[in-house]
Amino acid sequence: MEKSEIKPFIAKRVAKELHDGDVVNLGIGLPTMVPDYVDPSITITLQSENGFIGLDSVDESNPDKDYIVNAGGQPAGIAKDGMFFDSATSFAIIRGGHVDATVLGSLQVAENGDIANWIIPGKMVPGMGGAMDLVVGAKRVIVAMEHTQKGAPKILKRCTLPLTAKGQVNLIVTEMGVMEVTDKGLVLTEYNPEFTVEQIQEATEAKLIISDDLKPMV
Amino acid sequence: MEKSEIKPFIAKRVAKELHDGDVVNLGIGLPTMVPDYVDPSITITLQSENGFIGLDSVDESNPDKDYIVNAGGQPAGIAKDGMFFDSATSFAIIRGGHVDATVLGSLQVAENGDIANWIIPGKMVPGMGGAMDLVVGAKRVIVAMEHTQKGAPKILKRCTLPLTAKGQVNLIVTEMGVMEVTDKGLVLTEYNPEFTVEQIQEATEAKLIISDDLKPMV
Amino acid sequence: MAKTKVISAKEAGALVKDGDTVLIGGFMTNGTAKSICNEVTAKNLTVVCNDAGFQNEGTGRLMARHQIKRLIATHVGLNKECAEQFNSGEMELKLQPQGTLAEQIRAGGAGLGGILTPTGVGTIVADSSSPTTLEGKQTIEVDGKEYLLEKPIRGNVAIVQAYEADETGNLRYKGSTRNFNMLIAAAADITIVEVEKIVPAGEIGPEYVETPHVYVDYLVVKED
Amino acid sequence: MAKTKVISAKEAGALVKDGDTVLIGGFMTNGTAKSICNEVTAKNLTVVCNDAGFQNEGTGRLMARHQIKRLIATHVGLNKECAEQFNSGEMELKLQPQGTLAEQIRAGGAGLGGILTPTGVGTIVADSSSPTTLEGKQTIEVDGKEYLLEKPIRGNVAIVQAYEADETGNLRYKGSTRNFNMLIAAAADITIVEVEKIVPAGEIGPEYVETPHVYVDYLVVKED
Repeated sequence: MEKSEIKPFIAKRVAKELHDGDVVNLGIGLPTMVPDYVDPSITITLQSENGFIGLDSVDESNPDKDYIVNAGGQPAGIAKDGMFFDSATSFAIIRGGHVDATVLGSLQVAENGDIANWIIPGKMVPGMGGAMDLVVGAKRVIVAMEHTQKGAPKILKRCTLPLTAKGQVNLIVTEMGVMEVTDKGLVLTEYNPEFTVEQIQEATEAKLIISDDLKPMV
Repeated sequence: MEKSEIKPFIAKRVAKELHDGDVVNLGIGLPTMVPDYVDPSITITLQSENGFIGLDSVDESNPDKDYIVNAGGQPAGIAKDGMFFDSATSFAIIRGGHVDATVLGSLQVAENGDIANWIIPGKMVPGMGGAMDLVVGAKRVIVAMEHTQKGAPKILKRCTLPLTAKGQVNLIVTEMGVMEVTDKGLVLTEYNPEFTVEQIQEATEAKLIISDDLKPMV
Repeated sequence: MAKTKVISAKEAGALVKDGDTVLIGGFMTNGTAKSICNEVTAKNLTVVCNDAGFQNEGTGRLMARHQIKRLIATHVGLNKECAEQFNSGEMELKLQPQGTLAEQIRAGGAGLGGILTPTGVGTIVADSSSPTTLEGKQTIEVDGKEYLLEKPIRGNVAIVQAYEADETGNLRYKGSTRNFNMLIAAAADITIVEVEKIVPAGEIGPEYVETPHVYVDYLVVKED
Repeated sequence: MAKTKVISAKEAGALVKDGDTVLIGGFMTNGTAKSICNEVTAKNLTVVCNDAGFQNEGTGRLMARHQIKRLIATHVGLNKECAEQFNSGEMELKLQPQGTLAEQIRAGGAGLGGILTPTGVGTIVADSSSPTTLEGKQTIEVDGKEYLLEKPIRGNVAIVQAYEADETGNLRYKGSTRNFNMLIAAAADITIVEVEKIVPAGEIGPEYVETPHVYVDYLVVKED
């Protein structure tokens, strides 16, 4: 797979995890590509943790457009059935389980669902922003990321970087496959036919349980 | 003093405790008479704990008047600079110290500032409503009540009824006098000239400290 | 835009099942969704509400029909049936300070594990031996001051009244009817809202919505 | 109706004193009252803000002038000066999850003794040995689940941005600028609000006010 194809491929697969009516919060980077691939017959609502539901692209005709930014601080728009609110209300929605899914990238994920995606010791400390609340609060946490970091596994037995949260990840989607976090460990449910199951296991530190119902990613 | 004069007399004296710009919450009964006696040159704002600031009398011209009740469940109105809100916001305002004074009646008050005004054991249990939050949260708690209950003292060394809150009362105004709760005990700062200091002490179980600056109530 | 399902008061009432915990909005029936309350037929309910309403009205209707096995409220003095059912042992009654109950429901909707409040310290509300005291409280000291740890409250069903909804379920309220309605809307598995009217999607507008559609599962148009 | 005093940005800035804790609204400067921030001259400040703004902008302006001795924030990655001042030991930095910080400020304004959150359990946020972890947290178990007890946060001064105020100090906001502004308005001894315009008393109206005048001490008309 060409490097440039990897992110769209992952985003396209993640899009299938979303259902009609879902409220979804997307992390920066790859996750923001997901809406482009959502089945046009379903409606999802995007939450922007800095203060609204109904995240949309900038509406140049809105006289108040300069008052709206997304959670990355960039200009944004709001759907007409959206709602603005303060940060306590925003995280009440998130922590209270009213967000059906959050899709985010990660530095590391462990087979027990631990996630580490906010800090690399010794480097600049950017802060966790809303990430810790999102992974604890969202009903479903979907990690969308490249399978390895320059060949080094990111899907581990245990995270070595400081955690964002313990045991919160539900699904991992990479360019190699789809893995569910279960009580028994990581279950590979889909694989990219460009790779063999052996190659996927080799790129993964955690032991993969191969689903009886293993399917190719489409 | 005629029985019918007692409540207006107390309400009139309490009114002098309120300052321009004060946010005030009034209990049911006697306290609701206080605004009638407030100096017309000052503005006070009344909070209604069921959900608004700017409690006013019913405005018959307001098409939405049927949606507004006061904290006693009775029809009410709102000042044009008022604001409606939910019960969590209402008690955030109260508990957070944004109410300058609450004026309320009581069954008993003790010299240490304890107050018991919501339950008589063996009788019907009405519930404390917002009273416990009000006496804990308001910056100043003013008890406005008749000095005795059919001759039996209500101002005690220690309350015998179940408490509404511990140590929260700041001032007691009765038809006999004005008493401040201090670290040293109850200080009589003003007396009704219809009574002698001895008569006031006799009607009070708690030991009164007589202020060096004792004045007649006016 | 996804539209929220509109159902009848009768269908709404049937969503409440025997043994459920039901959160009911309103303050002395100001803002209580009576159309829906009147249609609830389930029994052995735990009801959480500011007050017991009036006799046979609002929460009082459920009480008159002996559907409540446990009531959590702040004030019940205007419905004498409440004292009767409590005194006879038919119904449990737990009394909480109004600000505490509001925060507990907010915490339930916000995914908090509880809140610390100074309200009620040193009173019967902190005394687990009283039959009207909610179970399982702890007293916690923070920086030398005592607080009660009050736990979150959630319901199986929330019965909300609002003034209007848009088709997607965004809500606005009128007057003092916001009270517990805005809080319970977020704190139940199923949130049903009685409204006076339903307007086109987006008509309320992002700057003016008070309860977001993500909290709302069903709409009922108020029946007279 | 009592009118709220209108002052200049310079007068507002002078209300902040050396050593104060200052709550500043805004999210990456969206909704930050820059006119006021620019006029603050006090030093040794503890600043509580969602983020460090951009270099020399918003909270970043105070940082560029070395006025901050301690910053409590959720994200500081867009202002490289923050890392420099933290790494050199000039400035303390405490990082809190965004939802936790929001609840702490809300608790400060609401008179709560703290809140219990599941966020941060098992992470560096719960580890008091980390230099970026806020001091004095407890881990509390309620019904078998672990929570962090996060304490209330209040300030000496809150610097708020709103869209408009009426003369009595009632506020409305626009777009995503509500963020921390609505929370800090309630949580300081002195609340100063920068607005674009001041309208006659009562013009916003009781159904539409978002922050009540009882929280607001001073108004400043935004300066360009």
